[in-house]
Amino acid sequence: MNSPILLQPDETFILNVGPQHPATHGVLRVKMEMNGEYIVNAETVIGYIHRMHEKMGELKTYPQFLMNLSRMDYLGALGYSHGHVLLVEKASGIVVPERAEYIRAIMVELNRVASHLFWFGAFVMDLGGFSPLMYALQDREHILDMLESVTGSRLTYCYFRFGGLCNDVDDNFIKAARQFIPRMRKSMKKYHKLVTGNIIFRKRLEGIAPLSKEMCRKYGASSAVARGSGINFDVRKNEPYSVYPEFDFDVPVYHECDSLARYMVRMDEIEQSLRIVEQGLDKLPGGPIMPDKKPKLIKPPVGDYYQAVETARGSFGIRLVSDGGKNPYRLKLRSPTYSNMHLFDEACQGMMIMDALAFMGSLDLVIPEIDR
Amino acid sequence: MVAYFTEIYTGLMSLFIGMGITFKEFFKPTVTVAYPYETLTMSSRYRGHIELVEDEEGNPQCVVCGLCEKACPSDCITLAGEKPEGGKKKVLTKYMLDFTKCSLCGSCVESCSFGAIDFSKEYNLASTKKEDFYFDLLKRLEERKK
Amino acid sequence: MRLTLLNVIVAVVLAIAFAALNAAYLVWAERRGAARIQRRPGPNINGPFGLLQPPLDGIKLMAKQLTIPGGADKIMFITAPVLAMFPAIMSFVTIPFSDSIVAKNMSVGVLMIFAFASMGSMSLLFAGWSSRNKYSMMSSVRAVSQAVAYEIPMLITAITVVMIAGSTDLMEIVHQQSRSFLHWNIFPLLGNSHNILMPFSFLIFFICTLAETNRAPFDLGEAESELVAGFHTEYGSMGFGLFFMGEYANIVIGSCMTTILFLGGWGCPFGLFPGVWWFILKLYLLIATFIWIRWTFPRTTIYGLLNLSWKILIPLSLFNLLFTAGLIKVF
Amino acid sequence: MICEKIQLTLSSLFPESAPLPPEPESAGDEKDKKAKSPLPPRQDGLMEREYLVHGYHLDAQVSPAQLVTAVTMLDEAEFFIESITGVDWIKDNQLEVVYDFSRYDFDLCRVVIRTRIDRKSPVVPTITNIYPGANWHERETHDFFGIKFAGHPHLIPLLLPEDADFHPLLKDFKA
Repeated sequence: MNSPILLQPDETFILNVGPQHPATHGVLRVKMEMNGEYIVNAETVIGYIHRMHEKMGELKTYPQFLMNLSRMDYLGALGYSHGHVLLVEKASGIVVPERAEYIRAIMVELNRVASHLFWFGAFVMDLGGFSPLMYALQDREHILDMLESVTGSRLTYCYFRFGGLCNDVDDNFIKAARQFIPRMRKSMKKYHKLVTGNIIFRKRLEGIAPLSKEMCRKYGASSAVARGSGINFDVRKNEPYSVYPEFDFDVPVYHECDSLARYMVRMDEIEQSLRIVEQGLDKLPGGPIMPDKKPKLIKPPVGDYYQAVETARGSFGIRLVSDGGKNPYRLKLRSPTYSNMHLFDEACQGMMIMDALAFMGSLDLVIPEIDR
Repeated sequence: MVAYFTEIYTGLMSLFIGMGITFKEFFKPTVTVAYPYETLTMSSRYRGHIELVEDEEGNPQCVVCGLCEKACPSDCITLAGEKPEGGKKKVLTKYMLDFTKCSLCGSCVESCSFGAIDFSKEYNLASTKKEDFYFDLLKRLEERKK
Repeated sequence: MRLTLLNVIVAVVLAIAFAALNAAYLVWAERRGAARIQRRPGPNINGPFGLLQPPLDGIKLMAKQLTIPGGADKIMFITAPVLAMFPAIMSFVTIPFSDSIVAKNMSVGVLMIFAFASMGSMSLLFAGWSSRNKYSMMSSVRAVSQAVAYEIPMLITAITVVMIAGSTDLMEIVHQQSRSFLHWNIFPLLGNSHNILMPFSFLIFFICTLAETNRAPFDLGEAESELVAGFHTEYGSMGFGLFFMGEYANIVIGSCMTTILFLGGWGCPFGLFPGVWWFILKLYLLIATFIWIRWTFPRTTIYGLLNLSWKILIPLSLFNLLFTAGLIKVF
Repeated sequence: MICEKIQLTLSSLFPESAPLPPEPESAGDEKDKKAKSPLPPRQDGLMEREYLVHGYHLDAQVSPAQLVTAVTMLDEAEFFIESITGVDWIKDNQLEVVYDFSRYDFDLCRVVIRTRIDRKSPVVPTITNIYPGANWHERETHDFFGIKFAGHPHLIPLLLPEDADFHPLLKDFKA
């Protein structure tokens, strides 16, 4: 497939993949210069769902911006909120009760499983298999039910507060989560049998779209894109935050650099997230979920703050430039898929279109998160 | 040559395993809910649009402090009140919720220290008209009383 | 049976009715089956078990406007859906459902059906080329290379069966297998050949049928996640409807052929209740497998598909052909 | 380890000045005073930051001319690019471009490179030839702040519409 083909520049044509195309999962557009089935050049055009969250961050007060973060990435919303609250707490010196941090970690990990499950289904659907999506959604639905029972919403949560949480978890949630973990593990076995082992699936991914370590570094790739290329990088381990140092979990790393490696990383991550949830439920301390002392008005001191967290899609960074006022002076959201997607233009050159779209699926794109 | 046949064999087997799984799934009961013929009850923390809470006498508990209005990130809430003659407390005269802009973040409910607003459990909100989503919560409260 | 004009008309009308009814209700079956596999109910609102869904869909499609994209080749664009349906219906004419139920048995039945089957890819080529859409064009190019690649192993396997039966007459092929179900061509030990490789032949033929009918996992022509809808992207209304019906009619033809060539046609195991229902039963079991496969597997790639054909199916079927020829010579 | 090393390398960019003392952290009571008398714009130089407070280790402000050298140093030390963004310091009449770098290994070191330019003619050299991944980040910064990246291969609006001639994150932007 990757055989060198004679490229005749005068015989190419432009194929417009998107903004409405089944494989682009939203409004992403890729202008592909094609030679037959082969891609000669690709230019990704983004910004179709750009909402200028950063300006909103400047115009709103700190608490008012809380709910915007979950609108960035609608599949793994809690991870982004986590970064935001951690940053503001760090900047303004709010101490979070331990229980709140544990609950946050549990929620974020459950949300990560939900996000990966959706990605798994959508990815297999990109490859033409429809049923795994439905199975994945069934499992995801359990997570959403649990999250809804705690946070009140199913997708765009507004759950974390500066200093803690808005709701405590109840016994029902803990019971449901404990029941969920073995069920999910059983489902994972099913997925591995149905999809991972499948020869058609493997043939489509093995050796496709190799990304070198160097390329990942030059583009700032993170999450499974980096870890599938043999880079042991997970913000939860490299730059421990919240209560993650308390948990015993592994970072799956694959060295094959291909689409299958990226797939395997995410599938293994589901298991690791389940482990974190399990330990979190075991260790969950009692106590309050909001600190006793909390400033009435959040006004971080003058300065420049940065916080990175590992969301379902990779290393999410958030930078706050504060002038001491009640609005941020500047709020920069570094979205992980923005960097991961950027790889696509260079990496897909010389690929066939169906491999390129499978590769695009393996990047785990959420377009609103790229465009912000 | 051996590798060639092993690959064919393992490949075929993997296909049969996959078909076995879907075969088993075929006989399992369905998991979906046939909305709108059946509906689920919303969880107790479900966040619908906000609704005024009444006290024992059926009057809104709101004291017209305007904190919810300030807390709202999207300026959905407009409220007004006036002091009746001889009364001590302000009485709510108008409470409008522009649900077209609301993102159900719950800032208003949290900001209220009097427990005067709460989330409704309503989710069947569909309309072809934008005007249907400008809620007059005071009117809704009175309708509920009847 | 004497060939009269009336006979032909009745046969064609019946064939069209059979094809259309099958197409309509196979869509229903496919949707219900897929839904069951995915643990959904599927279409269940219109009529009992949603059985009114296909006619209502048909009415909807017919009520729609047939649009022709600007700059499209009009003649080809209109011919293509007709071409998709026509060979399938023509093939029904010569398929023997039982001893007596056959419109016109021909001594070259196998050849005729394969000749019509290869016309199917013409319609895809026409549709893709005339639509003036890059996705459609890529899809039609894929469809043709796929058809070329899969007709070879399919024909070789069919020739193996023809060699065993010693005839290209479909009736004759079934009669050869009719003694007991151990004489079916799929089972090696009794029968004419004693060929232990016949189950593999059956598998090869089945895979080729999947590929020939553009069914998942070989639905590269359609490839909805890559080429939007492939060759019928630009078709709406009954143009799309005909492609849809053509696809299912082709599935029926393919399953009929598999039944006749390998599963003993209307032959029944142990002489139980002989009759046309055995043919129907085998036919629909095969179609169910088609549906089952579609909702289980992801799609192959175009090179994976060609590799499978040229590197695995063609060598194996050629080997089987030679092996069978040797066996026939020996016994 | 790597932090000290890269600090040493980066400090070679500022031969004349000793490393700046860390900025005095503003305590609560000082805050009001500060708001009234704004600090003068920060001078170029290398600063060590308290990681637990700020979330990064090294903070180097370089002149636009030194930018490519500084980024090359980081590239050679195998840093990956995290993001590029801008800050509009309208009071100082300056725009700041902020480059975030981090590492893949466990030798944690986050480096921030900043450069300040005049608001009237905001031009900085591109780093796309060192980090191809900077392409989109620079385009985005150009969208939002109107900062021109000299030598950028394809500096057209990325997130904003193709014909956008406004820069929404400038403080004097009115929608």
